[in-house]
Amino acid sequence: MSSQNIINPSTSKPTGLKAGYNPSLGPIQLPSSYQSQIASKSRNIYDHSVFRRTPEVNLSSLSFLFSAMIEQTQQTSKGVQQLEAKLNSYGYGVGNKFLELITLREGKSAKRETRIVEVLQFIHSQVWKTLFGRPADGLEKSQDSEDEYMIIDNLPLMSQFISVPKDFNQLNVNAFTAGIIEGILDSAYFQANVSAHTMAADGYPLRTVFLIKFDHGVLEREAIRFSR
Amino acid sequence: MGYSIGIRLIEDFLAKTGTGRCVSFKETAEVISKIGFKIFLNIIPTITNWTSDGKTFSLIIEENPLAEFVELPDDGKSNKELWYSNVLVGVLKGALEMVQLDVDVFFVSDVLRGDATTELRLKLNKILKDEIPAGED
Amino acid sequence: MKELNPFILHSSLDIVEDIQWKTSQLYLKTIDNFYGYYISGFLTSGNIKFLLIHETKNEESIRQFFNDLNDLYVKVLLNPFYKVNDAITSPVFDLKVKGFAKKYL
Amino acid sequence: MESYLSISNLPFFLDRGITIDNLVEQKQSNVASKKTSIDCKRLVTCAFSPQITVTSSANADNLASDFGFHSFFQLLKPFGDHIQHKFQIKDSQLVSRTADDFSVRFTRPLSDLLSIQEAEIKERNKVQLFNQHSFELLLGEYIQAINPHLRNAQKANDIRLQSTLKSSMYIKFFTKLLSSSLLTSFESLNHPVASFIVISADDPYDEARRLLIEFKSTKVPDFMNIEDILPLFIIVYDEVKETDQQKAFQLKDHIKKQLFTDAFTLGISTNKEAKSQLLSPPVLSSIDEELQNTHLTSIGNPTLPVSTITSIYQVLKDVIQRKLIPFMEKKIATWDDQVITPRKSLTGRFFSVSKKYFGKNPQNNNEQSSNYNIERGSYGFGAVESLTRKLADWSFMLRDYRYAYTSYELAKKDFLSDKAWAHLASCQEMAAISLLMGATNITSKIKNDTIDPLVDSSNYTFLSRCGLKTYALRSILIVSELFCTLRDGWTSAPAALKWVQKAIDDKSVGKIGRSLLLERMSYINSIYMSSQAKIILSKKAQDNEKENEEDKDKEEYEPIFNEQKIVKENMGTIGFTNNRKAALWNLLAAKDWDPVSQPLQVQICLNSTEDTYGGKIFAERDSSLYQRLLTVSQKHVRD
Amino acid sequence: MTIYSLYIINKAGGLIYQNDVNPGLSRLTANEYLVLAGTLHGVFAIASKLTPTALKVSTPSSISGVHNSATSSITSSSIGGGTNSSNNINSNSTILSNYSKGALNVVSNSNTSGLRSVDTKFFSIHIFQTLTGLKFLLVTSPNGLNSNDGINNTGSNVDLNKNSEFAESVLRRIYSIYSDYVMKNPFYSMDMPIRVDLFDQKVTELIKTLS
Repeated sequence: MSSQNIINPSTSKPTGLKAGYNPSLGPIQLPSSYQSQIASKSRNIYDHSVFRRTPEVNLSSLSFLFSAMIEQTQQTSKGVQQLEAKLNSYGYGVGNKFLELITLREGKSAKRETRIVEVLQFIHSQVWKTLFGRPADGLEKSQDSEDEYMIIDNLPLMSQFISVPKDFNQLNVNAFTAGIIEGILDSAYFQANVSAHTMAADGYPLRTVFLIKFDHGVLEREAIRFSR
Repeated sequence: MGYSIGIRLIEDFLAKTGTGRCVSFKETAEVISKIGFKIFLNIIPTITNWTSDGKTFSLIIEENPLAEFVELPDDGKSNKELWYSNVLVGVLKGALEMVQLDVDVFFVSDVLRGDATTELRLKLNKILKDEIPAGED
Repeated sequence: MKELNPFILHSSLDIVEDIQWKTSQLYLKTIDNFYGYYISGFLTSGNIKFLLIHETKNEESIRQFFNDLNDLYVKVLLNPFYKVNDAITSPVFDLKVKGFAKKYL
Repeated sequence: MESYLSISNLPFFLDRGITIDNLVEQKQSNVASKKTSIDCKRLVTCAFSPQITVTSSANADNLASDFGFHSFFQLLKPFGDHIQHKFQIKDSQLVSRTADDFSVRFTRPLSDLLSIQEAEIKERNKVQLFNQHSFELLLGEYIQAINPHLRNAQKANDIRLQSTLKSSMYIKFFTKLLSSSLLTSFESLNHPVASFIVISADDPYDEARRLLIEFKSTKVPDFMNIEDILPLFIIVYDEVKETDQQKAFQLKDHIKKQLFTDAFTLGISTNKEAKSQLLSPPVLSSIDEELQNTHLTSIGNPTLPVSTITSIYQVLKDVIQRKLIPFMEKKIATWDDQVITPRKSLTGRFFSVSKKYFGKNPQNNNEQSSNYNIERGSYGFGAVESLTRKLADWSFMLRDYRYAYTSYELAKKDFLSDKAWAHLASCQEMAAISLLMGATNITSKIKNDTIDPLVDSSNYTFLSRCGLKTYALRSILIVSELFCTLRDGWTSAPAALKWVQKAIDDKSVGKIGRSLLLERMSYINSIYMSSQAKIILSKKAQDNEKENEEDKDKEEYEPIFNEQKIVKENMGTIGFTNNRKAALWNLLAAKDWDPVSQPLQVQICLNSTEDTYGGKIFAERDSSLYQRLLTVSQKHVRD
Repeated sequence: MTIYSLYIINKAGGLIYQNDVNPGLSRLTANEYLVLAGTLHGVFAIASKLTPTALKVSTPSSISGVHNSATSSITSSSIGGGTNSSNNINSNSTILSNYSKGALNVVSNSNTSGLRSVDTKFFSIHIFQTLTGLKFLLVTSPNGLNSNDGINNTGSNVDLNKNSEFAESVLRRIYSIYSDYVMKNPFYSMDMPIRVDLFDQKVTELIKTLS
């Protein structure tokens, strides 16, 4: 692509003009030759349908990938806390995007969540079903504090093969999933911090509680917007 | 990262499929494509481009689930330097090494870069005979 | 007037962020106007705003435009090289959007 | 002298190095305050305060000229703006209330006022509150005067001073809009309530008598009644002269006995050594007066001895509390008996209905059924309609807004059936203003069902039926500011915006005025937030300040932080503010100011959008309007 | 047959796992276990050399790039599918089982010429070796006998075969558990001793279901 040949009258910069939106230039009318060049590209991601149900991923592949991710993250982390924070941040980006994908796939019945309880139910059911093939096992409100809720999973899919050694004090690798939840909540404007805690129950040694702590502002908004 | 996955993944593969040792590298190719890729990625790459000595072949990956919706950044470098699905290289290398096959694995083309196909090449260097566990012959 | 467009649209975000709590629809229809121009809005579940400034009202066409745009946007999101809130610089995306505009608007 | 009204005198203080700390807005960071609107509301109170004409004898004027004033009127003028005292005022139900301050508007002698506008009056109602050209000239000079200070504040990054100076421009504009002493038939707010006759202790009794007779025989238009103006003597004496006070007292007694008119003595010290204080220029002088003062008769630094200033305020307090307020209360009570009570009675109602009914009958003689003189466009001073209006106006001046409102509503009906358009428009305007003045919160029902129709109709009538552009402008801008003062910005700001927008669209202001209105749009948007949101934001701002202070002591630590996290600080208040709208209007204002002659104004408008546009790529790219205006203004700002 | 103990030996001969799943055996010191593992590993290697040369199938030189072939003898020990312990390959199991009927030999125990079992009067050891060189060892009651019979009876060949087949199927399932709970655990380092709670649990559960 010889972008040097193109002279653009509206900018003082003669070089560096590329097709595609450039936020520091704003919308520019490109010569049609550009358009045909782009159009002629054989493959582009925008022609794929997002509705095409990709075959389910093999759990083993997922587990190995997840395991490798944890292993590598652990090597670059200073402690359990940092490891969890990093796993959380990996999930976070997934959550940001996943929310949009789920909503899009709902098609005509797509909607946005505006209330705290509704967004939690959405995560508990739709999100869990899409990610893990079944709804979560519980959704509870904290008795102690106004801003805390809990989503409970008796056997988290991602961590079902993982035993955390005793010296990894309190680590729960579902921090990744917590990150996904946090990513969903934040981008839906339900600012929160989400953490994963192991709380074994009879027959469920890996039972995990996802503790969701909402930003104070979210509660304030709920009170102002929906009190009447 | 791929390598460390590979050396672990092979155990899963063997334990779950009960696959035995291959008679030939051709058979190995078949197992990789029709069982390995099928199980783990649910695709069956085409085996092609065998060299005459039977030690090198290519896997053509039609629909790469790893690269679905991936668009390489238009930064002038990625198109030349990045093999997006390079994790596969490590996995294959690690896994094969565990069954005593020293193999070079590398991408030669990728549709992400605008190539017509995504082609992964495997070249057998040698069989690590010394490492074949005793009691296997 | 044209030079004001981005600023007018930007100011309409104040309106979007108010009415978004009053409906759970993604398509917000015409939400604002400015000296004879209308501003229509669409809000994804992740609170990405699509805003369109236009002269004539055409609710249905704009709905279709936004729906197609949302589909396209999710494809952008699915690209691992793209992070939420990054500028979308893909030429193909740009071209597609222009195509939708031609088709619907 | 620095009352809150003095905000439009900022350059006067700054030029003389007088500290203005108590005028600078003490706003919390980032949370817009309504202070300027509250200032505007106070200005409305002052501007619609009783007008007092000041006539003075030659001797009295001589005394004033000792201090550099051309007349005693000029000396008194600044004192009327703001008189602090606990004034007792009775409302229509005879319930006594306390007001913390009171204002009166001193004007030239009645005969002067009348002759000045005689020519205009002849054109029957086609009188405007101001001349567009003069207004722009005055505003231009004001900006000129504050510019150096604005530039300094900008350089020193003194945000508070800068925003105070900037908002003083609109206050100046608003003040001048209200500061007219024009006498018209369709409103009696500017009809004098009292007349001060200022004489010197040296003056003989005959001089006092002559001045009173002269006043009483002033030829006034038939919509005015000289009997409704309370004459009062002010006898000034020189405290330095030992016998003067005695003379003043004697004269006072004489006047009381012979002329049955109240008189007050006022001691003035001509002692040049006495500690003196600078008088700030009067706030509510009309545009023409102010231009005259600055260009023709500049007084420079008017000072008075501190003791004299105290004496003047003391006399004014006495006059207002003991004479002016009771006089008005009594008149109101009388008019109430004369016109309101009968109309409210059963027969009164029947009368008004029948009047309406028959009044429309073309066979009836118009003059008999209506008091309205179509030719002159006025009612006689004794007409029921005139009295009702006057009663409403005076109640308004005494801050009995509820009573004022019902009276305006009553008068409105008559004006409508008489097609007395200017009267109607003015009456509707004042009805709306009365409602807003008396409220801290207004339900949307009252707004939609009562205030909006009043203002809509008044605005339409002023513009389309009467051609009174300036009145229309004044009324909607007052209404707009009063909306801004209401407690919940969320419900009231849209109305305020609507009317400023209308003022811009009507094109009834000049170039500077227009820019100022655009800035005002920005301001209103900045206070366009729900009251709950405001509480949250204010608290957050306080916490932040505290935190900032605490942070200084804290050591830096490396937090475990997800750098992708989308952090939204405004979850509670999201959608409840209109800061981006505010920024847009500031941008429009920046675009509207002339970059060549007013580059500083352009810059400051842009600066105030920085919180919103700073760091936004779309705003900061080279080709954007924002960036271009920034570049242009920088080129033209000279140090 | 009672299963007493499970050992896992890595390809270098190091004992990486030892679990007495059922009581009955005397306990050794930690060091003795290591020596036992090392010794068995060595004996296994040497014993494989004892395989009569006549039975060895030489590598056909005509096929290039081919290593030691699996002999036909191992087909008898093959057990098809092998997907019973986990649900994770279910979606592919049809294809796989079809495939395994094909040309490829489906085996998992690469132990063709080494020791398959060691028998004493009081216990037996069953050895399963993976293609990657791991050895899974099961110590059980003696072949054909209940351990507490106290009667020295070597039993019939049928019993013996049955027991080995059973032991191998158990070992294969343990291999599968290993591949899930050890290999997919990021906190496990390759070739190191296995200290993994879930692996312990799953092995114990498996053994429990068998007894």
